[in-house]
Amino acid sequence: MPATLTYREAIRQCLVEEMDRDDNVFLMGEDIGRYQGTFRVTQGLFDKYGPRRVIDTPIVEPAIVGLANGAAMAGLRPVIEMMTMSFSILALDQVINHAAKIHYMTNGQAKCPLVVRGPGGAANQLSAQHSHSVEGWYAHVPGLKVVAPATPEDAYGMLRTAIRDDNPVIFTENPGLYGIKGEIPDDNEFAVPFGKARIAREGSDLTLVGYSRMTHVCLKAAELLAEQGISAEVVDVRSLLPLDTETIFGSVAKTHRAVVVYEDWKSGGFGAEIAARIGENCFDDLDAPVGRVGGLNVPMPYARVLELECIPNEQDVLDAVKKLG
Amino acid sequence: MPATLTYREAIRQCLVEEMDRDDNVFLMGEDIGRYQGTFRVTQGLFDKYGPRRVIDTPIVEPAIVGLANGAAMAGLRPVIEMMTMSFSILALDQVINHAAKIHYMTNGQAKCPLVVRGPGGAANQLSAQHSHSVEGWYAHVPGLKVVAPATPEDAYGMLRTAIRDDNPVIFTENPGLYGIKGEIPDDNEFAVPFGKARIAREGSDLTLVGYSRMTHVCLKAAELLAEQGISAEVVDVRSLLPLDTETIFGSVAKTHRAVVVYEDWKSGGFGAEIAARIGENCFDDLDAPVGRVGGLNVPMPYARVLELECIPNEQDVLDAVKKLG
Amino acid sequence: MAKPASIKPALSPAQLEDFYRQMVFMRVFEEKTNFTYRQGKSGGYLHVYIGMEPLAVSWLNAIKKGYDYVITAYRDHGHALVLGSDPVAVMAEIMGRSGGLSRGKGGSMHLYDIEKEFFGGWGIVGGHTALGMGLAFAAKYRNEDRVTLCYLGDGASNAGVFFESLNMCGLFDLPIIFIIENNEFAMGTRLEYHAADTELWKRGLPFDIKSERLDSMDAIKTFEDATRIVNWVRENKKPYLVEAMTYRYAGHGAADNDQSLYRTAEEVEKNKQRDPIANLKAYLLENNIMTMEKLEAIDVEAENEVERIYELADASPFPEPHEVYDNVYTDMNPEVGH
Amino acid sequence: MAKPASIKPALSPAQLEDFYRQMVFMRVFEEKTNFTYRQGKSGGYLHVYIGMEPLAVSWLNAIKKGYDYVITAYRDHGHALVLGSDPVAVMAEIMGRSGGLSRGKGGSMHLYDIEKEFFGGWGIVGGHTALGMGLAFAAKYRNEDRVTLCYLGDGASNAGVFFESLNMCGLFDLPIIFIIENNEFAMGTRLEYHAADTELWKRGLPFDIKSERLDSMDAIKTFEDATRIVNWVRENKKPYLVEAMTYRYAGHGAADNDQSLYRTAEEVEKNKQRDPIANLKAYLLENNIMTMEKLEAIDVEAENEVERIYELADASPFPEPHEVYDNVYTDMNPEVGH
Ligand SMILES: Cc1ncc(C[n+]2csc(CCOP(=O)(O)OP(=O)(O)O)c2C)c(N)n1
Ligand SMILES: Cc1ncc(C[n+]2csc(CCOP(=O)(O)OP(=O)(O)O)c2C)c(N)n1
Ligand SMILES: [Mg+2]
Ligand SMILES: [Mg+2]
Repeated sequence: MPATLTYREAIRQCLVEEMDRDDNVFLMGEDIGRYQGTFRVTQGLFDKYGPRRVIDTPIVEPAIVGLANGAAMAGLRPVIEMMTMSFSILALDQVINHAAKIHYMTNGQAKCPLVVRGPGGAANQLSAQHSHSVEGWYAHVPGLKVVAPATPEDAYGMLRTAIRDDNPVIFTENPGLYGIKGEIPDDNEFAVPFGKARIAREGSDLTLVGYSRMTHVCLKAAELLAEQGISAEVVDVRSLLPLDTETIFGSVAKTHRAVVVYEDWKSGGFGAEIAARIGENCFDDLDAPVGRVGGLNVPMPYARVLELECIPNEQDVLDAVKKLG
Repeated sequence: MPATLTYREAIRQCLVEEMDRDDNVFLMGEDIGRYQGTFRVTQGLFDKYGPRRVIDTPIVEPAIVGLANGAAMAGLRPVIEMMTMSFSILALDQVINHAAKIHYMTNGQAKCPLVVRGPGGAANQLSAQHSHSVEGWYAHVPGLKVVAPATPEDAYGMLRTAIRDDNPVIFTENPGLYGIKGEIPDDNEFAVPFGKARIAREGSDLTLVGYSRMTHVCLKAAELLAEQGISAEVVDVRSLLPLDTETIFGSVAKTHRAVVVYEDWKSGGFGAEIAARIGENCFDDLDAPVGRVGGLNVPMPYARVLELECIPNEQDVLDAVKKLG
Repeated sequence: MAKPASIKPALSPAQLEDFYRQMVFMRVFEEKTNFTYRQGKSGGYLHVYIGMEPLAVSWLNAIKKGYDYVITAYRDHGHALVLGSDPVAVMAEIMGRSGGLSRGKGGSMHLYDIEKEFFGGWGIVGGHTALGMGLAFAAKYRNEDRVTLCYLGDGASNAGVFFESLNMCGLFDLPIIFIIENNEFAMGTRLEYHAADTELWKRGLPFDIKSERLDSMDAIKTFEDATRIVNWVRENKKPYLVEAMTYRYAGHGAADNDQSLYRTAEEVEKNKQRDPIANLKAYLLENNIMTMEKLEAIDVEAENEVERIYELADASPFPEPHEVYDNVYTDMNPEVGH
Repeated sequence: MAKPASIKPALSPAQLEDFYRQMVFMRVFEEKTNFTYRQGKSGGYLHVYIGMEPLAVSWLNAIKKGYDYVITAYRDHGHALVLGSDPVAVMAEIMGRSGGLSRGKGGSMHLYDIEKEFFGGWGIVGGHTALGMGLAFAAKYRNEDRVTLCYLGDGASNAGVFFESLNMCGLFDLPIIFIIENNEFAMGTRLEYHAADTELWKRGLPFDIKSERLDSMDAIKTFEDATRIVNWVRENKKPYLVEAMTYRYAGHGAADNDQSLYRTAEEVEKNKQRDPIANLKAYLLENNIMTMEKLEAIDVEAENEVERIYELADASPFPEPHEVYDNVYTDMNPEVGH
């Protein structure tokens, strides 16, 4: 029977099932064990698996990912929790300049089946140093796969794909998603393939393209648009690298209008890549320029009133839609 | 009298003039002093200024940039050499999560007048870990300024602007540019402002948009196009953040066609942002989709024959132009 | 033979009273910040220094305030208060108000008062230690005799950039004191689960840096140690590493509400016997330096003062939305809009 | 009383001859790689181990080859050769040919022979030390008694990630030996300009890691040390830190052609007296283990062998352009095209 779980629980359930299935899978990160994880994703797992497989570390992101890279080359399947993805910036050299290149530089002799997961984006007043969206940087790097599920079902099914993948996978969550609920199939082989976008809502007048928490913002915007008699289709990208341009382009071919929505700083975020590809490939289909909604181009301020200015919401999407004319 | 200098010498001359002008300016980096710099940019400066102002460091990019951040907050004007920009990835946390946010988090109480300069992009068979173009990541970060001059004159004039700027500036050079020659005005106050693109060649049929070494690839392509009777305008972006969209859009308004050229991995590179903005703002002007030419989406291979496949050249630009129809 | 003043400074009764006042004020102030958090009047991450007060009061009264440089991580309220920041501006910053030190841009973790040479207030564990090195570098570069105090946590003392900085500070002879606040925890991870050797003072050993472990629950002794070390560094223009033994009474931050995951109530109770404020109070009474009456008057005064501060801070308006763009750059605006 | 074999292994005459052969072969081979560079037949960065041969020969003959894990930085030709990689494939890789270990994708700095448990070959100074830790972690996780050897330079021993790794290796009791190859230079920067304390063995002190400094120019002694330490680590399942005193006779890399910027010719000459090959040769002669004739025959054999290898490598075709996309992923292609 399918169960209704939160996004957090869905991730945990997949971790449990994959750890039960394969002893090579282990978890490592800061405060994930005895402390149960800052966002409680790994709650109970230290008790269940002990310190061999659920490993608390010092606060040393570069060495944590480095260790995982080495362990992965030697055949293990590390799943690393970044307390927040902002801290993964310290480990970028290990992710980009090591993990992503191991298979290539060895010409296939070695593999790096690594998963780096954790919350990306703003939570609640965590200020400038703790609120980064970094998925766009990772999605720029050949050799990595990058996913950003929006629902418990996708989190559950894509984490399985990630753990079984022989390549390094960046798995971005979002603090605002952990509590949302959804149905999970009762199937411990259920896996959502990478590189397939999801039509989260069908529509005919315009396409909203989002991922992670912004998918929900798009869905809310679509509801509001429906009240105005505008039928918006929402494409949940889910997988940034590989990117399912077929589904995106297909939707735009139908609707002739697109707005790309992402929480990351607008300028230079991965939404730019998506918009550029739509512009390039759907030139004749488009009745209006490809709109973009991104986070404000400022470091994240602390005061809630300022923070809320920065994070895109459904009104910002409506404004962008209006601008298309 | 204007002098003819190499790109390398132009940078060095500006460093000398600014160090002579302001004792707060100092240089720091790996092998920049006694060893004269890996690419010899700082040749002679250790002898001239001594170890107080030309400082050899251990190989610790995070601490080097961190030191510079602190020194900058305390009123000095550090100019940091990254032996290659690939190594700046180790220091990204210090650049992005510290330097770029100091002014904001203090609400203007502190400044961070820092310059990080060095060669970005591929040199000659340096392989996967040493050939990164990282300017796109930096140009994504509010609080930074990011420039990528293509000529000795611009290198000379923009470095001056960078050193005198009260904000952190990323100054990307390119190994392939150091040897090119050009005229430098005889004026130790000559400064090229940020946020102004340069029309490197006028044309009427299409706009090629490039920066750094790719400007020269665009210019070569423009010559070949001229032979085919196509008049290409070449916009040398020079400054990625701030970005002079006015000049770019103005050119596209005139030519109705654009191809953006950059050496960085194509997918998710800063060229995507430029293309997205052209698409959004020049929708009615465009007679064809905005083309893009970027580096191949693979880690940089060692063998020269493979490496050359990866780096965009004038033929790749011609192919992209042809594809516009 | 009497020890020279530079080695064992006598704290006058007035100074002792002042130390007591500063510590009590700090504690009451920080309890109030926790209150604001519970009320939803502040948010994000908020970390108090409760139990660790001598590290701010004793050390920062041993330096030349407003001349020597000070930098720390996110557990930074105490430093701002002792260095003389307007406490209303500190509280307002924590509450995200326009009257805050950074008009609400920084919050609890990012307090700065650059005029007072207080350089924050940083959220990336370990990252600011390199900045501290940079401050010390600037002082040396300009041939000033400023000393830099750089605080960091036991957890932060594992960070690579800290070791890189120790090496550079040793190599360049930078006048800096690194104070590792060993409060026994990095969030929910005990010392012995994050450090291969729990004697953290040893981290100076590979770099030829004078290093020692100090008890830091006794405000008077800490002041003496601090004075000695600050003087040494000012004179010798070299780095120094201190492992300051202390304890964190509160949770890691205001949001850490299940401390039973990493320590027992008994452990906390046991450590409360070392409470630096109770300690100093007992000393002042035993040595007839202050009366209970006077001490209690100070406690009450602190309560009233903090209440007044809180109210003034709470009356400060939120920043205006358009301010979000201010001070991204010194001289230009970022790209505007979503 | 005779020392037990595990402490002082006797090297048989045959083994000694073999050591000599391996060191000479390595040197001639690497001189040839420098030749390929000068000829424009290889490019990029190319770093030889000339003068440092015992670090590869003695240590790698002290481990269980093909079982124990080995990882190093970019100065990696010697390791591949001793671990048994096909020397033609090594040479071909350095020359960017399809017959190379990685079909020309890696080059001199990035040699790998994973079947032989040789894990490279890395270009980011210090970065691979964490990978080495991960290899040791995997061995421990699977309860194997493999030992990991992780080499790094004196310059790399300043890198933050190395200290982070030392701490974790100590904390988790990982069976790894870090060998700091102290060849006195990090590129053009002398030891004393990059390390606050030039006794690099001390870097293990903060982490309760057994640490020692060893002369590493004597192949026999190095083999004894290596055997002792490898055995200790295999038995005790704990990390070990070695500072191996050596010297770099060649430039930093093939492109480093102005060594006068950082050392004198006299210094190099002086250090050549310590040449490990000459050393071993003298020992073999003095002790009548081998004749000059035999030794010279080995030298000639090495020259011929390397020539043959070079020619075979040079006959290997360049990779096909389309191969550029191969092995970015295990299971899919990257986005294709410019
Ligand atoms: C690089 C980085 N990783 C993780 C965190 C999350 N984090 C914040 S504080 C903290 C614990 C730090 O402990 P310690 O250094 O002992 O300081 P204390 O809180 O005890 O003062 C952690 C893990 C962070 N802020 N930065
Ligand atoms: C992070 C990083 N910074 C800088 C470099 C450039 N670089 C390559 S080798 C080297 C010197 C390393 O010296 P050492 O660790 O002593 O090794 P050795 O070359 O002596 O074997 C430098 C600075 C690099 N590869 N990686
Ligand atoms: Mg602590
Ligand atoms: Mg060296």
